[in-house]
Amino acid sequence: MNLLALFQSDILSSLTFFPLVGALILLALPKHALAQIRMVAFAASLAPMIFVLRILHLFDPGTGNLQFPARGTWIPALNVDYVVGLDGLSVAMVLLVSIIIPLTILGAARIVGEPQENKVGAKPFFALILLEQTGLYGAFTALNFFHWFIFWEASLVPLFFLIKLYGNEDRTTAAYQFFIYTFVGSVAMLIGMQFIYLATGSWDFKELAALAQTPHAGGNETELVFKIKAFAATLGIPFLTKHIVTLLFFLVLMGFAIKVPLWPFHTWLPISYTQAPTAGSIILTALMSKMGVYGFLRIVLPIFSPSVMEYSQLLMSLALLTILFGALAAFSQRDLKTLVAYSSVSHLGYCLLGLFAVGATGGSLNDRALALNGVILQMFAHGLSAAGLFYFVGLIEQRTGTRDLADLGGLRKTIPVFCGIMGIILFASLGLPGLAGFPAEFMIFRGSFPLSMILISVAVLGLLLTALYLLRMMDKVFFGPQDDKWNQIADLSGRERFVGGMLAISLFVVGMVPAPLVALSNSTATQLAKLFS
Amino acid sequence: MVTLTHYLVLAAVVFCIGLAGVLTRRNAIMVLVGLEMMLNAGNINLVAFWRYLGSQAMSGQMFAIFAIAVAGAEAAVGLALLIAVYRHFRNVSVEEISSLKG
Amino acid sequence: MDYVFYILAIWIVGSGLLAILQRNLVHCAVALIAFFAGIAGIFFSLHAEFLGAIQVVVYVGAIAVLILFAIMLTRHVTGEEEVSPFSRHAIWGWIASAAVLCVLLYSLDKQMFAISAEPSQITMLDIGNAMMQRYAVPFEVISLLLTAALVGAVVIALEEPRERK
Amino acid sequence: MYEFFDQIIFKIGNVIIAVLTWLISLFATPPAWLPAVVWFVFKVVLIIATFPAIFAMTTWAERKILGRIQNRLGPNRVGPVGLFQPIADGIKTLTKEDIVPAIADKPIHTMAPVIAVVASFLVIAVLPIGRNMIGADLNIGVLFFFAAGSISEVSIFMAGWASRNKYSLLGGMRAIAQMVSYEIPFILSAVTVVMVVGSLSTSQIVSAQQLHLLVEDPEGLGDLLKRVVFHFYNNIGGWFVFQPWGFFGFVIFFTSSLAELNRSPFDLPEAESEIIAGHHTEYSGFKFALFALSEYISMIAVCGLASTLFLGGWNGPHLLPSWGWFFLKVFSLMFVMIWIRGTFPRLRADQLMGFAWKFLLPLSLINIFSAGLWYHIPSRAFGWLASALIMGGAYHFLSRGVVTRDIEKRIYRFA
Amino acid sequence: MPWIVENLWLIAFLPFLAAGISALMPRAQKKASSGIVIFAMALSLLLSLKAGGYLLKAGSSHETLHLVRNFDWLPYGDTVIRLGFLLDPLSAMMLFVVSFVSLLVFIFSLGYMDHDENFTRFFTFLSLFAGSMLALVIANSLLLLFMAWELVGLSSYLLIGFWYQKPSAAAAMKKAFITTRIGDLGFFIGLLWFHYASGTSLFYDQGQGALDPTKLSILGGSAALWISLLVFCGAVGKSGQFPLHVWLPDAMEGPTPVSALIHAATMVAAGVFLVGRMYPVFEINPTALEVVAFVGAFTALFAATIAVAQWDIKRILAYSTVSQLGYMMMGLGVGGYVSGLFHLFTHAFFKALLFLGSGSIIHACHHEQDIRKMGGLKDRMSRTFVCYMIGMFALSGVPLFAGFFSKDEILLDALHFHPANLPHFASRIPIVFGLIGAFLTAFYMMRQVKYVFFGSPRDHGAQHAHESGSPMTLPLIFLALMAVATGFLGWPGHSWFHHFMEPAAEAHPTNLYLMLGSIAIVLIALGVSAFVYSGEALRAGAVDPLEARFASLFRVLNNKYYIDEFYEKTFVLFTRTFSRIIVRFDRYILNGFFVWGSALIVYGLSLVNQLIDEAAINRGFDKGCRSVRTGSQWNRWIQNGLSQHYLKITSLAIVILFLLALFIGRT
Repeated sequence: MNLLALFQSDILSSLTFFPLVGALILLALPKHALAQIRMVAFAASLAPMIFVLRILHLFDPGTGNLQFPARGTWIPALNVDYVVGLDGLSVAMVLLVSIIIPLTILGAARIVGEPQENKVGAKPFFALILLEQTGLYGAFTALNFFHWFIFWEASLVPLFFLIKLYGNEDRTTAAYQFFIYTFVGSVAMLIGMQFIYLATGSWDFKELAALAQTPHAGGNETELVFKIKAFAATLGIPFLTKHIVTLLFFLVLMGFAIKVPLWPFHTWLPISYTQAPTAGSIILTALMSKMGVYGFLRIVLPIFSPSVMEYSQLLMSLALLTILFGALAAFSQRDLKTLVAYSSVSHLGYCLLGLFAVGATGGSLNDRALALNGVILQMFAHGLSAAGLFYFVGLIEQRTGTRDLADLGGLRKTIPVFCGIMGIILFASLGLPGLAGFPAEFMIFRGSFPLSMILISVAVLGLLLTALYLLRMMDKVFFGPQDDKWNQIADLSGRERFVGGMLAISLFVVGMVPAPLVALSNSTATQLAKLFS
Repeated sequence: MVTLTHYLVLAAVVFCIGLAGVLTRRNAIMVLVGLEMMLNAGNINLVAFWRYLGSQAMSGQMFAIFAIAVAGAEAAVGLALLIAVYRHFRNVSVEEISSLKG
Repeated sequence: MDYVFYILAIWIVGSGLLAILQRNLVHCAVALIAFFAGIAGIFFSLHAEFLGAIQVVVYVGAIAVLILFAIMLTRHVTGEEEVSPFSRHAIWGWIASAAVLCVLLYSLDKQMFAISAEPSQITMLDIGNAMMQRYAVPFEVISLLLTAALVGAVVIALEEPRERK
Repeated sequence: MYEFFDQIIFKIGNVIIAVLTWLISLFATPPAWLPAVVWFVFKVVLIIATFPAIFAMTTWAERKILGRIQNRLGPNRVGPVGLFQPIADGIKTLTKEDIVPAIADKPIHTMAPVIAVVASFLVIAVLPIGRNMIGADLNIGVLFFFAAGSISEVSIFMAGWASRNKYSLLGGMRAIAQMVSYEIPFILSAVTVVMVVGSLSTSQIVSAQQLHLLVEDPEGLGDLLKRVVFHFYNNIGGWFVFQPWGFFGFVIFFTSSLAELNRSPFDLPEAESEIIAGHHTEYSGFKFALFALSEYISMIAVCGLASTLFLGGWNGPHLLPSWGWFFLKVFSLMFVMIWIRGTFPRLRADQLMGFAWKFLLPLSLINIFSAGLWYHIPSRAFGWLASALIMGGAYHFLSRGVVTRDIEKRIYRFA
Repeated sequence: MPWIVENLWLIAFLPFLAAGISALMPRAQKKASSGIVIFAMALSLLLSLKAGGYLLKAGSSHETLHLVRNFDWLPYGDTVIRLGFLLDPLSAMMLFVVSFVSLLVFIFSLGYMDHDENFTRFFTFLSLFAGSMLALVIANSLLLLFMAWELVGLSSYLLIGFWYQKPSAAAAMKKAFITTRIGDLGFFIGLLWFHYASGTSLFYDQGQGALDPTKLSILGGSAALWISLLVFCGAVGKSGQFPLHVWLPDAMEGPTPVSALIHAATMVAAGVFLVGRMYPVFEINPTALEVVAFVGAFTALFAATIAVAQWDIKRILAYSTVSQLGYMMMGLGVGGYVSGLFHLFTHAFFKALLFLGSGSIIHACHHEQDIRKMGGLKDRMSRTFVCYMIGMFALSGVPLFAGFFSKDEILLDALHFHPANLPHFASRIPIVFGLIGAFLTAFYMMRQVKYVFFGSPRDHGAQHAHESGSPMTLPLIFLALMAVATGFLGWPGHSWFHHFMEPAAEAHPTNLYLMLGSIAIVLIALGVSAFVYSGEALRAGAVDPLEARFASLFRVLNNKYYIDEFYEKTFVLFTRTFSRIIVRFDRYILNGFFVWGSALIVYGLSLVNQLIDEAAINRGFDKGCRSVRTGSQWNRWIQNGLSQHYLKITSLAIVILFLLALFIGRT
């Protein structure tokens, strides 16, 4: 009776902080009790799934508004509130986090460079992953910039340590480059948002978005622009006063562009992804990069809609370059992980393309909504497939001790099941119909097509390039004659089969029946799309 | 009619008793006892002032609480020191352990 | 009820004097306990019940016991002191403290006799709130201090790990 | 019907008050302080009359139960099933010669039992025995309890030291060390409740353990049933012992209270076989009786506090009067204590200390943390879960540290 | 809605299901796996027949039926993308072809793949292919069609690389996938455009579908042209039309049943099917069909020339397939909707027959594929020989065999090809190319047959060859029957097939001259070829007579006009180089110059800051400390180490100070 109501009260905070509790418990465990550590970590990361299922059950896809809202005053002096809520943009992401992290923990336990063989030990490793989970949940549910920013940065730190402590040979450079580069972006964004706060006195996303939509009385500007300009005028720098909105837009954009990443801000990515431990790579690509895209959806599109419209051609071109250059760069890699890393760059380019296309002129509301839905679905699909790819690449590395494509070959003979499941994930990444990648890419392209025919037609080349490098990888790793030294490597163990199988099944289900997932985000996406038409 | 000054006089007397204890006893433990009594005198003052002057503000009580806490810490460390000193010198007479050379 | 105060005052002064004057250290300690209890009584009479209880817990329950333990650990079990507090070398101590007492009493403003007590209701909740809000910093500092004292005491008296605090 | 007993007690109280009022009214102009003093005296008398009676029956019950556990009969000579044995004992101790050893420190030796009794009676004052039945409803009740309780340490020390007997002294020292050690988890476990309730007042703690779920307008049998269920749930469901922190708090409290009371298995200070009953070796006659009295009164008081803090105090479905529930809980806990005495072997000194410092203390600290977490998590279910997880984990890992290495098998060469 | 339309999806679903079950089976379960797959296929065939039967029964004489079953797939905004299944004559025809040939090939594979260790995997893939192909056929939406299209591409990829340990197979599978994907890019853009322009994803939807006449009109002329051409790109890729034909011959690296099923009978015809499916759109702008016609005609001729100079028995057939697909495209392009599809229909059977026959031969010759190493198999494998000859005659267009009827219809339509916007000679190109192609077809088929079956064995493989078992020969016989029988469905002038496919349209009247001419060309070609490849030429180690006479031309043809090499030197090299440049750019310019450059600048600044700190602040502070220390030496004497002493002094001092303050303050 009342228990349900109690259970429901602020389910999001419970969700967010549960893994943290797990991490704390983990820290209390003895260092060498590997089995217990793994079990506790897995349980703690899986338990939020209960909350997510409950959320999915209660979630009303019909409305684009916020659901499960909770608000508490936090720092009254700064007008900072603790505000959480879910809408169509974030619910899929929360689900994704709840799927990926437990699988990561389950799968990561037996990958090279990780727990057993590292002198730092397994405990911090899992604790960091759980911490990361909290950060991600927080970032995907927070609705106040300040509050959100804390989680945004908090999710950076565990990864820094994951790379630094458990990474591959070149981990120190990678960790620092990763941290500092993304941090620079965060700082830029913080500056921009602080300016807006000073101008409007609000950190709240919803309030800012509302401000950005109310026209200012007696002018053709919106209230937000008016306030920003008025505040900028008090500084007394004419140049600033004139270009302030653009400047802010690009400052905020920069933070997300680095995180996603957008060409040419992507150079931290290959090295970090390559040097990170497998679990780190999985989290980086499947979840962290989604935070950037999510940031675009949550902050840049609603708050800076006029600027997005103004610069959409430029941004789309950059997204196009992200797709094509990422794919091309992946094509000529010898290192498996770097290859997959670049493939991530390229795939995230699709998300950005759909995002920025929304700002272009032409097309109907439905087209924009379709593109945005596609972006969200692509985030989900890429989360699953990229996680799978990194996982399997990690397994290859663990089994053979090398990531060099030239060393490998013909592995399908000894490890057919491995090849089969990895093949499914790889083809999902390639956009094969029936698997998750296809509906997402179709939606993005179909939605953006009327908005910018030429650019999209060029962007479709990305599909070809993707096929090029992924098949090259498949070919080099699994096909052709087999070297004798790989005769003894083991096929997937039960646990690995489970992880890979779960990913493959999820990809398959999403690919065949994307409607439920899309229905979750549709209302919100449509609302968002209305800003641009 | 008991007034504030009653308490202040009491506190002053207690303080001086404590002071006398500190100044006259040679046993370090007793010195410590005297110190505690002096602290208590202070507490009486704090509470009395709180009671008579500003019973809505909590300062008097709060500082008395802090003083008690500090006194507890002081006693713990002091007595631990004494025991350590005793172990070393077999003596806790204040005058005989004045050497800093160890 | 003035007589409560007077009884308590006599009790306190008497037990306080006993505590510093007796030659037997254990007797001193017992007198000290009585002294502390008296102080607690004073607190109760001032309607600072919390403080009174704290006084009992900390002083009677902890510090006095600690002192007893210290006595037992550093002296002969019977606690006899060889030197009387009235020996010749202590004379300057008495003089000094008497002088201080004179100064203190002299300096008390006589006007204060006019001020009378006002009733007030301070609940535990108020104390808690004050501790967590207005006095949060001192509170934290005190807690740090106590922790440090705990660790310090244990380290100093390391051979006896059963020492409290 | 369910408030029947309460009503009776209430009416008796009314009658007494009426009588007192009448007595007071006999004065032409009664002084202002008189009613308060009369009421005060009445309460004191009531407590002083009731609890020693309970003490007497407890000594009988303990001997009887221990007898059953050890497969013997226990007292059975005086009165039916030995029921009058306590009276006989009382008469015996009162009439015995009061022996004070020649070298004993006489004043302290005499003061010790008195202080012990005073301390143990003081704490009874703050226990809410029934609905509106409390000696003194202090807003610092729990703290007062601990404060007054800590005085008994001093009395034991005084007794041990003043006897000038090495067994007594050892017993006293042991008692102090043990009580000081166990006082920390003892108090810390109660802190959780204080923290959650936000008050030190025992009566508020008790009322905080009542739930107030209601059904609207009972109609028909089904609703009546629902109402009965709600009634039971309201009066039982709120007991803190059902929360994970409360459960662990209760266990810690109860365990350390055994040590505080110097009861088995923590009865080293009174270990008859080692140090001949410790600090009261040199006491006989009435002084000894006072010590016994103080011990049993403390036992009742501690059990009372345990039920107040964790078991809902006098709360319970209205099948019994409120004081009935209270004493039911107290007697149950006392029975458990006796039961433990009958079954557990005595601990070694190092085990005793290790258990307090290595296990109970960290566990109670973590328990405070978990209670705080429970309190601040808005979702009760999640809070319960998190608290239970933390406490379960803490228990699991702390208990590893307690297990000492196996003791070598003892070989009896000459037996 | 009739049961069969309601449950049309079952036809495609059953093989998928079988594939799923078979995929989970262990390797050793050969019988169970193949049994399930074949059983599912047989059920699909039955359902296909039932569907065709229903259509025959319900069909009317003057309009084409489109029975659909649609469902919602993806909601977005306030609308929804719908998918569906479609039963019309085109899909019914394809259903029959696909399920029939598939079933026979499955049965053939029982024998052919018997000793392969990955036997179950093979059947899984085959069933996956069959399912997707059937789904492609019944798709009532370009989107669903595209999805199935990609899936057949995947199965083709998997099956070409079935013997993945051969580097050539591994290369071929990749090549096949990527080459067809190039075409698919166009298809994909066309799909996007089509969906956008028509506003619905369905072909037919009770008058609301994109291909329903009412909706069709809203497509503008230029949009229709672009859509047609883009979609045609897909068809070019899949059906191996020039310039994307390069993958199809390489695809022969796969097992022969695969070649027969996928790369001859069904999948490669999907391109033709696609054009047929989208025919209403192609018809809007005549330019679109003209492009189809010319590409088809060129491919038909071009591939036939290459086939003349090949040695590999399967490659010859592969080029022949490319060429025949060109014919079909040409047929569609010149306006012969039915004739193109009819050729598809007949070709499926006889080309499958030829491939399976070659499979039988290869199997018998211990996996030897070079026709120069065969010979004299006529007596050793008589059943195969007869069937193969039937197939050969059907392909060459010998009268009364299936190919004769279908090819003639295409040529007939090409003869009537008179688009208004083209010069006259241009409109003659298809018929001319078609006739030359017919000659070449007959020529190279005869050459092949002579090399394989006649003369004496030129290698020990051929010497020890013997007839294959009945799982392999039975399908051959069935297909041979079909290769004869299907032709009669399109008897000139009274074409049942034509009536079935397009009841409303009128066929061109039969042109007897054209028929006789083509018969003559075929017979001459057969004769010439039989004459050239006889006697000396068939002995071991002999040089091909054509090679001997036209050495340089033969070399060019044998090397397929060096098109692979050309691609290698241009597109592939370009991509590779460009991607390297991108990586260098990333590493040295973006990351090296900008990122690390700015990092170095910051580091330099921090060094400067450190210098300032050390020089100015630290040194000054040190100096101050030192002076304080020296200054404090003097008050050491006051300390004697007795704390009581201090306290005494302090309290007396307080008293003194107080007294002083008292007296001085008073004055």
